[in-house]
Amino acid sequence: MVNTYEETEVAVEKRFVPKPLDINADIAWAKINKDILRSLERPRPIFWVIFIASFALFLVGVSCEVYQYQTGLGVANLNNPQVWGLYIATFIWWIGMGHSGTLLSALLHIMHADWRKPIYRYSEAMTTFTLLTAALFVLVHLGRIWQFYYVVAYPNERWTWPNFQSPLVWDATAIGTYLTSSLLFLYIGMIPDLAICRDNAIGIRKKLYTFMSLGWMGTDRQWANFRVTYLTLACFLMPLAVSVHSIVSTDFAASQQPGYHITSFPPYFVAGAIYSGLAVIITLFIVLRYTFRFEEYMTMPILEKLAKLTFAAGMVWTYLNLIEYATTWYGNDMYAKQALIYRATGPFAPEWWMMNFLGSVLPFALTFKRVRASIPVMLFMSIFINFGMWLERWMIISPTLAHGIYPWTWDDDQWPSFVQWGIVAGSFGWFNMLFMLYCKIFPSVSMYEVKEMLHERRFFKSTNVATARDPAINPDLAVEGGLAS
Amino acid sequence: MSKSHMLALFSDFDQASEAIRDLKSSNFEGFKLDDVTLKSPIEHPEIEELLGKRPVYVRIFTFFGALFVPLLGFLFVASSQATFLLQPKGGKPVIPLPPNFVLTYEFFILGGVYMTVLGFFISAKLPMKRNKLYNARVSEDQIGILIKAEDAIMPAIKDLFTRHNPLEIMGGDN
Amino acid sequence: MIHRLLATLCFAFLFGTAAGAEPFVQGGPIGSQTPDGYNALGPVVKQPIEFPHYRHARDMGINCMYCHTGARRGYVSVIPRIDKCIGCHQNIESVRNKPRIKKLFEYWDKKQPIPWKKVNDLPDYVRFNHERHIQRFYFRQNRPVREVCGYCHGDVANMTVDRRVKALSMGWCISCHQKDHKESDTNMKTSHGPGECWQCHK
Amino acid sequence: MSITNLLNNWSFYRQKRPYQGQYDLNRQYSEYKWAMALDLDICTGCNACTTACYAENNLPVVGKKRFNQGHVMHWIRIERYWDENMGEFPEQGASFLPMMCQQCEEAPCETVCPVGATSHTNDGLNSQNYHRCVGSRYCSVNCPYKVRYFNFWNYPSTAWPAPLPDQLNPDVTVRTKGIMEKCTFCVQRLNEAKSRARTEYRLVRDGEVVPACVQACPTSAITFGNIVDPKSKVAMMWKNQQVDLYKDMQEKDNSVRGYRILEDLRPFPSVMYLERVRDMEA
Repeated sequence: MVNTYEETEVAVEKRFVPKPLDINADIAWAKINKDILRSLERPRPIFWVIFIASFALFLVGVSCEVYQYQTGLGVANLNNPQVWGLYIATFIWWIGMGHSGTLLSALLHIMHADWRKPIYRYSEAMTTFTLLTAALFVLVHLGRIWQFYYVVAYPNERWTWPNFQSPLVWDATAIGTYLTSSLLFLYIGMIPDLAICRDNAIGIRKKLYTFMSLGWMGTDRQWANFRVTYLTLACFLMPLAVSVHSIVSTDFAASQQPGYHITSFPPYFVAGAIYSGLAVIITLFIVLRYTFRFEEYMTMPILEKLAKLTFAAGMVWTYLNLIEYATTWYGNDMYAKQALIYRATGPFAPEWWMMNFLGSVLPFALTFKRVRASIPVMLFMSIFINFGMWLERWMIISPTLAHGIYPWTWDDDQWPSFVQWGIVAGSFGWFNMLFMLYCKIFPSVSMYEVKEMLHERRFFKSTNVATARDPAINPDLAVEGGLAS
Repeated sequence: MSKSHMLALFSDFDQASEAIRDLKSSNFEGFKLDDVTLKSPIEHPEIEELLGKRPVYVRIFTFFGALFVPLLGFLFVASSQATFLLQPKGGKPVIPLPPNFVLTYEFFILGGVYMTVLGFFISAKLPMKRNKLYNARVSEDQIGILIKAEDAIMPAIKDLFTRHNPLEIMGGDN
Repeated sequence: MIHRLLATLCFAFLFGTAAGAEPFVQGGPIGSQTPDGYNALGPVVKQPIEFPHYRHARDMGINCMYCHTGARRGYVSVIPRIDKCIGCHQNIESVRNKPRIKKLFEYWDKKQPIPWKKVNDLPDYVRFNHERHIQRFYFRQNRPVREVCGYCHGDVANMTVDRRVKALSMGWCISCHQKDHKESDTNMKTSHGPGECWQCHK
Repeated sequence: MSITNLLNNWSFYRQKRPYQGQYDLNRQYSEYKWAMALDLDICTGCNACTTACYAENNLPVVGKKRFNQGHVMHWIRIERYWDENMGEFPEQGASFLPMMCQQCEEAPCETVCPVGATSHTNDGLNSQNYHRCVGSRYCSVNCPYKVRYFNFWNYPSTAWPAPLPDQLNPDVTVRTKGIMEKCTFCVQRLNEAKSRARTEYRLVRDGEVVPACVQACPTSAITFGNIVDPKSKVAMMWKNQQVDLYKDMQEKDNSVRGYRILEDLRPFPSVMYLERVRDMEA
């Protein structure tokens, strides 16, 4: 009979793929502090490689933007029907990525899924920085960037207001709400950890952490308030995240352009957002795990759960994608049907089919345990999925604009110029730079929640493990136990 | 009668809760349960069984924020649409309801989140000055019990703590 | 304490913005001026000849539109040509030797226009239609000309060199356009100014 | 106070416009509704309207390279279509369609502008306010005719070398880079005519004011006027062709040629086209 924890582990390890070790329940709390605070000091050298490369990319983007600012949007090789191009496509992509951080953090917090605890902090930071990056694209694509404040609603001496009927203004409101709310969510969740940093830091960092931790002392009153606040914020952020990408989708769904004017866009966008966001969480998971030596915290079972979640989101996205095609195909809207055929057979066909392959077929590889267990494969998978999702956004924007209602304005031979590509590349640099800086300055793994997780698991083990591991109740264990004995 | 503070550090939560239970049953004079504060590296909701429920006012802020901010937001949007001269737009009234409801929804979230955070700061009294009886070990792996009591009974409490094998006792000397 | 103040401020800001969604309007009492030549009223403009408006409009009681002839029939009110000045001043011997008049005749003798500078200058994308305002308030409502012109140009009759006294900002224009005005002195019907972009913006 | 204003005029602000019969002299809402009728049978595709528009509205000439890039700025363009199965070149059967902003009554571009740079005037024009525009280009995306043109380059610095700025029309702004522009029905002329008429206590007479394209058309293919006035030429043409401003997919006799482009999208355009008559047996 197998009914102790250790023996079960032995049994499982004999299987086809060795079961990876989860967070060790006996890890000392002081060691957690030490490990994670170490990440603020001396990461692996690759950190500097990534940081400098990102900064260089960022400079490329800045110089392209300066050139475009000086010369006009013509240098981006946008033209009259093709007015949006890569800027808006990449904008949706970045803003979509942010949603998974909120999902992982807020939804799983509400549902008491404790495996989120080691990875939610950096996902939230990812959300914040992707939103910042996305907001940049809104500015970059404006013809008169220097007048962007016209979109902001404030009493002014011109007696003018933004047009609240415009989906772009809903966008601005939604993104503003989302950015500030997720920043607050990130910050509030970070306060206990900032207190830890404060207790251990010296010099200017001590001042920063002392200021930011607001005098947190971990008293029971503070913790009680903290719990309620954090849960309430999570409850607000879930519907917010859904609403933000729905509103972004109304930029398209509320317009008359065939190929944009599709009722199923809001859920489709949300699903795509969560999908690409989960993929990028996997990418960052792998990068952080190596760069900051988080192997003990970002363990393989968590990666596996992430991979499963990604697969699920990918299937939801695939379904909604197919539904979009089906309704367009069977609908009576001649223009939309033409636009769909154009996308599949026109000059954008290679990108379009690649998007469908990377987004819908490739994730089936995630059903294999061997794929999920391999870090290099997962890294490439996540990057390819994200590339597919970026193509999806581009395929929404460009072919549709090239093939509008009015045949005289059809325009096939638009290809983004180096300025567009440079700014898109610069956005990666900007995001990576901010994200890496964040991980260097603030604890990217939540120390107190990992402790909580261990505390709960220890508690669980001491009380319930006997029944949970009882082969009479859990048939899987019975089989494996039989193999072992 | 002057009061002073004392902080006792314990290596784990069970020890600390035993000490509090002891403290509770020993009925010192001039000492209230409200004056006991537990300082811990993680949250221990089960402490409420011993110390009693401590009031949390955050939800009141959330409620009012989520109720009034969207109302004001709707009024804000509608009244500014009405003051923005007479700008009829493509077959829509000057104040169209669906977009305004979208914006009201965003104001609802905004109000809820902001007022919750504000409520948290007010209710948890943040930002606050750390008092001297704070030990950095509390943020690491130890549990601290901070009590405020009259000087007369301080030695007795110290004795009580000593019985529970504390790692360290700070304050309470004067 | 500070927390309560913060909460009050938040509420006050939100409510204040919602309730008083009316923007501020610039403008101030006539004649105030700061040492750097700028104030709420606009810059002091140095003209080639310090034209004494008070002499003509107040002391002589000349109608504004006697010189600014364009005001009643077109967009631009027109700064008068030099022959308009000379037309009167060649017959006024009493002031012939005043320094400003001498300057005027110097320009006349050289056959040069006087390089007046614009005081009430609007941006290039705005066209203010003087005709509509004069027709309505002066000819139909029969208001005094100093009131009609002075609403925007201030009390020019008490100035020497003209100065901008009102903000001439869009909000200031609209604040008046949204008020109801009588259509004429006999008709009790009221209406407000147009609110379309293309009325003023070209 | 804006809230009192809001509450007092609530039903007014909730009124959807345009409503049926808004442009009707009896309703006293608006005295003008500018509209056009364009007879494709008369149009020869000579491009005089385009040229006149360039001169009147300070449109920059962009040159061949930028034209190919799609950065051309013609507010009115002559679209050329070839008939299918009509033989080789000379007999190929070209037909022309001058296309300008259709001044839709329910313009799709207006609702989506984030800053309210484009909105409707009481005369039924779709106004575009250049200096309010921030250049989000959403209006162009939503315009089914794609008649909105974006300033991709800083044309004022290149399109008019030294002596040419003197020939610019002072009544029309020279647009800078990064803003959207479109046909205005030569609103500067309309405003001046309206102001003149108002001073004389009358309405603008039919034919008193026309946009530059109408003025330049050598064959008089374009008719312009105020359709609130039932006696105006354009109103009579609309009536004869059985085109109603507020209807889409109207039932018509077989003999009429009038139609509006993309009527089924319900933007209610103000430009009526008259179909070209072809002798198919020849």
